[in-house]
Amino acid sequence: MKSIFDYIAGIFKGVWSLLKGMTITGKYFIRLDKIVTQKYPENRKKLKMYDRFKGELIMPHDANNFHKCNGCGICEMNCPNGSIEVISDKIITSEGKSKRIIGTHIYHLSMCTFCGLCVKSCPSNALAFSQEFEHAVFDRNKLTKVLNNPGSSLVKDLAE
Amino acid sequence: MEQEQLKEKIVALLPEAEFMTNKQYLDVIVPANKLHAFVTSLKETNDLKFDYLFCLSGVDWPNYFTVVYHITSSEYGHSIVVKVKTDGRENPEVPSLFDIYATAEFHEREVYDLLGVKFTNHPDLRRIFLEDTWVGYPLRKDYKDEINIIER
Amino acid sequence: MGYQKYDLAPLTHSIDQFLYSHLSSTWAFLAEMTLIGVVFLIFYAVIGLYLVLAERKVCAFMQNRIGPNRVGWFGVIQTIADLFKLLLKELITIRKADKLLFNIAPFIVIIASFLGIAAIPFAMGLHAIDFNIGIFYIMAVSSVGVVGILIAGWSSNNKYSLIGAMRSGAQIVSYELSVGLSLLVIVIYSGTLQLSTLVESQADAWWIIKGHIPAILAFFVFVTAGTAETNRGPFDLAEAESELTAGFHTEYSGIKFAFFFLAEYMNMFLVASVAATVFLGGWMPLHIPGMEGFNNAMDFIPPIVWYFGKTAFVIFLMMWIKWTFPRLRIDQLLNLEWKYLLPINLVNIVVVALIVLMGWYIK
Amino acid sequence: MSEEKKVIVELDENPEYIINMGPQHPSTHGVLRFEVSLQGETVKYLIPHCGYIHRGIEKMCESLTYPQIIHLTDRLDYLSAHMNNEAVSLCVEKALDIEVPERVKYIRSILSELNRIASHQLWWCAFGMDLGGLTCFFYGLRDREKILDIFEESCGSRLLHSFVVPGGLMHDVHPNFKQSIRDFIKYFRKLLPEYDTLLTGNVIFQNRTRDLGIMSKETAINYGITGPSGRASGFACDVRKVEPYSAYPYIDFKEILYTEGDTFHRYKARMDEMWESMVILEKLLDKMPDGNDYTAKMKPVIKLPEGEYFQRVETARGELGVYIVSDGNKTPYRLKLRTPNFSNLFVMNKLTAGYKIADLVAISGSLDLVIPDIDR
Repeated sequence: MKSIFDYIAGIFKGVWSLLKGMTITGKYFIRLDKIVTQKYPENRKKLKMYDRFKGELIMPHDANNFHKCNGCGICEMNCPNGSIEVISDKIITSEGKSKRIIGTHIYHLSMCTFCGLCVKSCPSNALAFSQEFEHAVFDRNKLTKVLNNPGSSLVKDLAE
Repeated sequence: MEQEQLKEKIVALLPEAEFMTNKQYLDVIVPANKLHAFVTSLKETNDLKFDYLFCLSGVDWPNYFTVVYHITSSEYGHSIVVKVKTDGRENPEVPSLFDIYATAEFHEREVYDLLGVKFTNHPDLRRIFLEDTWVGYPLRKDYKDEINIIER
Repeated sequence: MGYQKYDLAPLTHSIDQFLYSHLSSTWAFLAEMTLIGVVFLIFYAVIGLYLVLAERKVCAFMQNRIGPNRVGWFGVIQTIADLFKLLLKELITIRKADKLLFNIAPFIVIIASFLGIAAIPFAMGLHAIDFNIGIFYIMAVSSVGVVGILIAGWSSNNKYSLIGAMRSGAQIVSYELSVGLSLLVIVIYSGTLQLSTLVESQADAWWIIKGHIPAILAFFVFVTAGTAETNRGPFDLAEAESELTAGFHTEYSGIKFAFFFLAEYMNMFLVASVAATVFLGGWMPLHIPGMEGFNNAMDFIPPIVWYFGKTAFVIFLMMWIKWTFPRLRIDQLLNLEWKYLLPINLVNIVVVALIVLMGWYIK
Repeated sequence: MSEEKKVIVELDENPEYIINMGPQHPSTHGVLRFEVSLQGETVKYLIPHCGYIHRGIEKMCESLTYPQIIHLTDRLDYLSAHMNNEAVSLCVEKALDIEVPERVKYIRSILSELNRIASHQLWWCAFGMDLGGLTCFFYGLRDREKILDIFEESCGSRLLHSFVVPGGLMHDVHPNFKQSIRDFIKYFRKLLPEYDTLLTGNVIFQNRTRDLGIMSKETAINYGITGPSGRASGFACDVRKVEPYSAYPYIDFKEILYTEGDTFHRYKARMDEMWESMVILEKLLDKMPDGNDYTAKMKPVIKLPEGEYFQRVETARGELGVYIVSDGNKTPYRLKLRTPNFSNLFVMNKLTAGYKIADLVAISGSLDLVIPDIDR
């Protein structure tokens, strides 16, 4: 007799647990305000990344096209994947000393793991991460970027 | 248990064991032929009970390999490092501990795969990560792969 | 009765007479058959596609998502676009597969679900064929589908497919019993197997109300067993994508895959239709005995709306179940049938027989 | 045509019904292959094959400096990236005898616990999905997003943070750090009971997981099963208790232990760990000192003194051991990573033999395998 009772009790308990589960999905079915989906390309205007978001490596230039990179190559040394190549030039300053300046600062976005060691290790704070996150391009070559703008120069030169 | 006490107990078990000082764990260097018996006694001695092998690694030294066993006791919480040196680099052989610690079977396969240390008596000594046709042992210092490894 | 003003029989009869008066009897017969076939084909395709969309929307809302919303307004032509995509896809033929059976299986599955629709009364006077054994016929043809699934699993020459097909075989054959027995409850109540008279018999109140506890029990058993028979979650062991990748249709591609996919949804529609017709009164409006004003108001809503409303309710119930529960294991699935549903059904039938004999139901 | 007929004959000669689950299979959660021999639906034996995404991280580490290694450890168990970073950093600090500021310890532990919750949430999603409850997947991911936002706000990345460096942290945490975590705890405390209603209490789920794949304590210790899977069998292997590190010695918390060791209790252990992690988080947040020191003084080039160093850390899946052999250079001579999933994987054969193929999926889901952690 007890087994029959257990059998029936088991059915009711099981069905009750199932109904409780259905209340959760049923609740969200009618709560349309709980929808979390974001419509991505449409909300591009509103979409704001966090300040520290590591999008891609950039070299900030000021309004007069000056940057802070002196071409020391520490970022290249610190990069674990070899995604930074610094090609520096030698120039002769007005005082007759030879001086190293940055020629091209090449950044391979395709190899970057966004560890942030280059930004952290840069002694002159010349590098930063941008908030750009749409990296898709049709040509792989476009992922290799030159960070210093053409015609730009070191900000210290202005002071001299 | 303090390292000193542990040391005494181990000397009683294996008089020829060499010790190395280490801030963290007690290092014991054991000859390869005594390893299996020594570890068995480590596990089965009542007040030692080293029953949990939490790391098994192989190290490639210029003239020999060492296989390093990090063993701890789940009951008492004391740990020990057992090291075995192989006889040269040509045909390194170490007895397998698969019958003492089940997890050793797979960690030994890994060491065999990447360093080429052969574990005698191992029931299933196959490569674990690389395919069976792979030539060479990648974690050895003298492993050369001109295509895939870029020297820095 | 007020609902009779929406009787569609004169319309269908006039079409019939029009054809027969203008054509010879053979050609008229053929033309009529073709007409019905084309109507059903379009109906089938539209219902199947929009059920897929409905399922995607329902599950999306349950999961805090929006669901399809790119193709057309609110995604309304998403599934039609999907169909075109599937039509354009390559039909991959499997080497070492049994070619004849491999190609024939999707057709068996889809024809089985197609046949069942013929007997469903959609509205007053709107049914292709009014069998006097309608329920029996639907059960018979819908169980042909399992043959297609078994053939598909066997002929794919894939181990996953075979396991899926065998699971499906065990499952459908056993759940057939529960489906039949739970329908039998209403058959005992109404004393008829003919779907049109079954609907007429619910003019005063639906069977789920008139038949009280046994009918309600039978309704839930039918929905459970029907869900299992259509291979839908939580009984989707034949597909079980986390275990068998895609089960019996792992190797199918393109439109053949779409056939299996559509057949699943049409089977769901069929089960929901039968549940709506047998338990919830089909196209019959909601009538409460003794409330004439209310009944007359209800009669203003056309029967076809009632029919689709009830079917949609049952379909929603099945979707709700699918998107809430985890999947059963094969032995638990069979336990559920043989240890729970079948004994409950058998007891239920004995009780119903007693109730009908003593007249303890609302007449 | 004749060729086809021949094949059918050949099939009969092989009595074993072997199916390959993987390398691409929905329930292996990555490129792992189980060679499963079946008898009907029942598993006769199972052979795991790994190595499909072996990247040779240990070999790569031998040519990288210690700060550079950090970003590789992210890619072991990508769901507990923070703990992996912490393990290597702690090992280097131990070797250099550096005491990191108190505040850094707290931040590290807070982030660890957050990462543990995030990892368990994702596991819950995947486990629900393995059992066929697809809705679980979206609820879990919905709540995990909140944690990822906290990570993004402070660390700059959502999944692979590389936030811990030897000697401290990459940079200071965001000013909103404490408040956003408190908000999250408030939010998640309300939603975690829903997980239980949806899945844990469900009769189908209970039947699918109870008394399934029972692992005894001896087996767990013998196979080195750590983490919640081991603790569900009664193996008290929580490194946070055994060898406390970072800020764990400063606070008091409960170690989740069960003795049953079946799939359901492995599930329960993780669910309880989420609750416990929230308690730990609150305690840590209360005690966390103010200030803005986020790193100890470090030399620009880190050279470890000659010797061998070992550090154990409790990740979301078990015990991660980092074994560094240094020869005094700026790169390690040998770096061994004892990853929890590698040990956890190989108990599969023992647990699944004799169960159904659907149980295999449930058991492998309950062990919470992350494949890059196995393959390294």
